[in-house]
Amino acid sequence: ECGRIKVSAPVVRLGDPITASCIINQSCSHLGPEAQILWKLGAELQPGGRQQRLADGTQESTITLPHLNHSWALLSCCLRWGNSLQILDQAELQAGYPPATPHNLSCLMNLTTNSLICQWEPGPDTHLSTNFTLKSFKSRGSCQTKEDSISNCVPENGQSRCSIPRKHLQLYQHMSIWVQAENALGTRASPQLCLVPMDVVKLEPPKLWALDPRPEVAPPPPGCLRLRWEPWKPGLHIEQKCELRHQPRLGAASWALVGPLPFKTLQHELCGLVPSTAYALQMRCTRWPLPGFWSDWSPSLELTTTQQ
Amino acid sequence: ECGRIKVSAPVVRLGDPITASCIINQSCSHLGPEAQILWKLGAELQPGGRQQRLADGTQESTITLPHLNHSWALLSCCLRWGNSLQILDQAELQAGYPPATPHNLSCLMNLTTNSLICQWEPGPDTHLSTNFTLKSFKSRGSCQTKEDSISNCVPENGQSRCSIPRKHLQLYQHMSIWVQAENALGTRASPQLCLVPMDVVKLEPPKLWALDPRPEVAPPPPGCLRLRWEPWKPGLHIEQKCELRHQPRLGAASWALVGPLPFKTLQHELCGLVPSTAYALQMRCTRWPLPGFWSDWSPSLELTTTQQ
Amino acid sequence: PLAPASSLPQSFLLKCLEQVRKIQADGAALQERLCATHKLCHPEELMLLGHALGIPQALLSSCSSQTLQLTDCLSQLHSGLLLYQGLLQALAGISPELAPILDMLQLDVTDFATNIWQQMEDMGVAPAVQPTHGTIPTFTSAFQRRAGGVLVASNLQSFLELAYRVLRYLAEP
Repeated sequence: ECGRIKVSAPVVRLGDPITASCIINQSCSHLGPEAQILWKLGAELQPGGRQQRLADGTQESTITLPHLNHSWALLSCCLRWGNSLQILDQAELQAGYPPATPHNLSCLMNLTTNSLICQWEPGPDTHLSTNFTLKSFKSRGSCQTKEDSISNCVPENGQSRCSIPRKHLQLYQHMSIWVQAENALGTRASPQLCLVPMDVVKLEPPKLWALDPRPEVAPPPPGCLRLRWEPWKPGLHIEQKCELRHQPRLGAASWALVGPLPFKTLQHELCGLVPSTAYALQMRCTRWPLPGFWSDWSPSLELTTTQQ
Repeated sequence: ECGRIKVSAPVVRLGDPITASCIINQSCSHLGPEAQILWKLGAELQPGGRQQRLADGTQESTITLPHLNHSWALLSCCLRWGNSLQILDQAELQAGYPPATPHNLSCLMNLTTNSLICQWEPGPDTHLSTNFTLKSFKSRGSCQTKEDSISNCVPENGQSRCSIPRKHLQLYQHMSIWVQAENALGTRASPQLCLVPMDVVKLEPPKLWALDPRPEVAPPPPGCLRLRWEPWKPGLHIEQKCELRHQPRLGAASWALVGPLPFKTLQHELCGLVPSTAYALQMRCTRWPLPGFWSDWSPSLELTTTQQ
Repeated sequence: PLAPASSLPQSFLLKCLEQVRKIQADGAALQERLCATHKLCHPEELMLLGHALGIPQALLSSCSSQTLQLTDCLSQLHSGLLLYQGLLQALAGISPELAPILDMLQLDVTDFATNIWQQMEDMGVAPAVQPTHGTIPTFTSAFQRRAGGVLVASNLQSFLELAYRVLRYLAEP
């Protein structure tokens, strides 16, 4: 081997110093006794190499770059040979920051994909390849004791979210969850969440329909609307309460809220509205009385109140 | 075990007979001495079961269905028990046809995906799960001798095409290729193709552009058009000839053909056209003088001839 | 020299010219990536390392138009391609971005070598046993594989330049 670079550390904090040494051995043919070792960072020659001849006849040059300000750079160990500068070895230098502590970790149980979807804020760019892993274990009560470990959840290429599949979950047991960020300069873990998957379930909203008039039923009185809704299939086994909101389609009136509506009634007559006026109606539901998150509001249903 | 069905063959030709036997052993508790074994095909009771008591005290019933006309059916062996009919075992019967000989096998060398893409006609539906495999081996001359085998190409779910990747190919050597179809009732192989991958290359057409007028160059005479083309990058190393076709954009005149154009000239002046008329121009190329397939025609370039 | 064209089929020569152009394009792509990604753009900067690593070069002395010996030329062309096949193989693990280009280059060089060998067999001038690529240096670090890649690609381009000239000369009607 002609030349070999050794660096104090392949990755340093941005702006920190880095020291490298390059040893040229005699087998590097055509070498004059006083071959001068030169250093290049990227394409620029770097002064300040300290060269010495070692006992075994090899030449060693050492250089300290006071501040490595590039997140990636190539350090070359060169020799002047005739009127050319020969590259004998190259080292890839990396500089960046240890990971920040991931924060704002939140999780939702998604009954469509049957998985617990967690997301977090990764923190500022570290300029280094940083791996995030969602770690968790099954527990009891306030997650003080670890019962069964759950396999790590590795997000897809660089995403700040991960889905723990149903087969790793006990939906009605406590589990402790946190995110670990790791790069060459360190590891940081987010605060731990202690949750029960079903208690963070987020449902999909019901489907709203106009209630079809039926001969045997009197038409709705003026200023009233009749609507029905179809609950979201995957949430049928979950007791829920719902809320309805309405606003005139035209004008700037804000939403008026009606609820809670027991979700099993599946239909409702809304009165006290302005007659022969078009209204936009939306509904959302949440697991209740057991804990859960409100669904998003359903798409709008447009109905017009009966005339005076 | 209460009852066990055995069938003469799990898969038969559509319309062929099928024979099954069902053995009920004594351990099937609560059995009266003359327990009657009944057969059901799907939901329908099937008469004609011949029952006998075997030496070891077990009861056996045998039935022959003269024509199995369903490609898939469930045969159940049942026992009358009180006033219910108890199912003791079930067998899945399948009927269909042996594969037809795959035909119209053709292959193209695709330089974008760097693979040899072959397709074929699978023949009529056999009603049975039929696997198609593209088989090939490297050879010489007229593919009489097999030199190196090439791993089988299994099409993606049910497609009648398969791509042999570059790493399995020798682009300038003969190879023999055929398709094999196989199901429970037999195997058929298509006739063999003997080809050299590069000789079945199909190029992509060049990109057509108007030739930008340049001060130092006289404008095109009336009734003329100047165009240039950019050859398709992956085909740059291939000597080609090209053809140009044009037709007035309006009216029903058919395409007029100009060629062969040497593909390296990269530009052309077309004259003899109707002045101040909009024309649609298209170009295609093929490997030449070595064999290859014509590319598709390029998208149209619209140019208007200079005035009189 | 020998009337070259008579004993070599025109289609063989045209295929060879096509293959040389393809390998030149592959080689140029490798050189371009090595320069863009690893800032190793000039083989002249790596001569000393090349000597130390002992990267062999293939000769085409029997192919120069003054002293053209057709059989020896084909044989040297074939041996040279085997040498480059071996050198390219030794570069395996060069880097994830370069691996696809290196694989393609290797496949095309192997195809070209096979094409030449089969033509020699058809002409009855192929030796009984196919030669091997001889001693190949071992590259012990990622940098040596990249530097080796620059030197091998550069040598291969020179080799192909010579090959192209003689094939063109042979293909002249």
